[in-house]
Amino acid sequence: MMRVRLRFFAAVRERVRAAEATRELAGPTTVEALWDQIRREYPSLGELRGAVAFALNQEYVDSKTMVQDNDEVAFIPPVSGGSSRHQDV
Amino acid sequence: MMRVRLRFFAAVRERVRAAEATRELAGPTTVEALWDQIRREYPSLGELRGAVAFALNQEYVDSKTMVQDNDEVAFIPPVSGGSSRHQDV
Amino acid sequence: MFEVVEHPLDLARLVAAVGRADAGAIATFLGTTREHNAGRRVTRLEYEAYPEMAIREMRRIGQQALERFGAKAVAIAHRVGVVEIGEASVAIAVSAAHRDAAFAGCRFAIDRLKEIVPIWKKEHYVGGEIWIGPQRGGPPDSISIT
Amino acid sequence: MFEVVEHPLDLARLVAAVGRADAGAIATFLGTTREHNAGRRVTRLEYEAYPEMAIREMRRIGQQALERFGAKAVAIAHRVGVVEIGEASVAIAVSAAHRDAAFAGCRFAIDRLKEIVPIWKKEHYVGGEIWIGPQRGGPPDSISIT
Repeated sequence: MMRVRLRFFAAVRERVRAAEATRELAGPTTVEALWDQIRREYPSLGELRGAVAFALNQEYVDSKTMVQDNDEVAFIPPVSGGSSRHQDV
Repeated sequence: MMRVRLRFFAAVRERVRAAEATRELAGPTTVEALWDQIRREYPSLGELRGAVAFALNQEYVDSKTMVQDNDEVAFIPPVSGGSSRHQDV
Repeated sequence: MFEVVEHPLDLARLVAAVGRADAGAIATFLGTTREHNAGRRVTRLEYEAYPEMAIREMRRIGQQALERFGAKAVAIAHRVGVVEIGEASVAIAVSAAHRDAAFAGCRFAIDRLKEIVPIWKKEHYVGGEIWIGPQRGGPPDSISIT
Repeated sequence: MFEVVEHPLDLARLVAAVGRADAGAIATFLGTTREHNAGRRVTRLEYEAYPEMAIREMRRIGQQALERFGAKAVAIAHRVGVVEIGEASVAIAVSAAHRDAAFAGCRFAIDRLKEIVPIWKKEHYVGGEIWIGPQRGGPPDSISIT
């Protein structure tokens, strides 16, 4: 049995209506599988456009990265600004 | 008879030992001829390396520009910084 | 100095933090709230951060600016919460021996910050509100929540 | 705002002067006194200006930055007299809708200022003093007066 801490931000936070949560996981899980689980819990997340990125213990990780007990997992919606196609300032 | 005001700066000012002066001119004169006259008065100016530029009434002008009565003429030694060959900051 | 703060940014503090006796140039950048964006009349912006991770990513960007451009020091501060028209949401200062490196490092820092630092911007405009994207790799769109 | 002043420069004043509701970016530059230059240990710098003409040329540079890069506003201040190690001799702030124009305008302004604005720098170093050149068109040397 593993316990992980989840962090939600911006559009994700608003749809989940929480800034953080904990989940207990029965077996080995990737960050992406965890996100799929959260999306099933909160169907309104399905309307988000643009893929989220994943952070594990405050570092960007690949979607296939496995979570460990006591990890902090964050689902990172698109950050502000960014693309030079779309320079905002 | 014309009267002109002369301004001296930096290395030029130090050699002339004055920040400004006036001269009365008998006939038509270019800024360059005026500079030649000043250099004859102050031989130490001959040791300056690098050409001076000329400003007439606070605008850069060509060396052949004629001075008029009541003009302000400045002899501009090389300004600080400048060339990308020699970037100072 | 790498900070996420809830109060107005003080550029002078960042400049002081990057001053060095061997630096002849300091380039800075301020990102400020514009009154109009994409045809919308903006009333205010609201920033939200993942602060621990944002500071970590800012520090990494600062380190990269030192290594890639030979900058002497980098400071980055980002404000969160409401940022009114004309106010600054982000401030960056980069010192270097010469201006080429200071400008290059500063430009790199703001570009990279906007690509990867986990800070989000909600634009409040006349008629609605919208989270502004996009992020590296994602489509160049926005996530509408109105 | 285009100034030649005898007191320490205040970057915040320049930033305030270029702030606009339609500007999303402000780039600034500070030129500071370095402790070493060309192998010499610098003790202080001393700047001298032709102030009326310097301000005129600064204003022209500002106007060119607006026209060429679409900047919104430009402010330039240059200090004269003694400038100690680490202190700023020149400050520039350029606002624009977006950061490309702000950075380009700021870079243009400092480059141009160093080429044409009639302000001279005497470097006092351990063992002597020297007026630093060169100017546009002149040879890349210095005028030694030691």
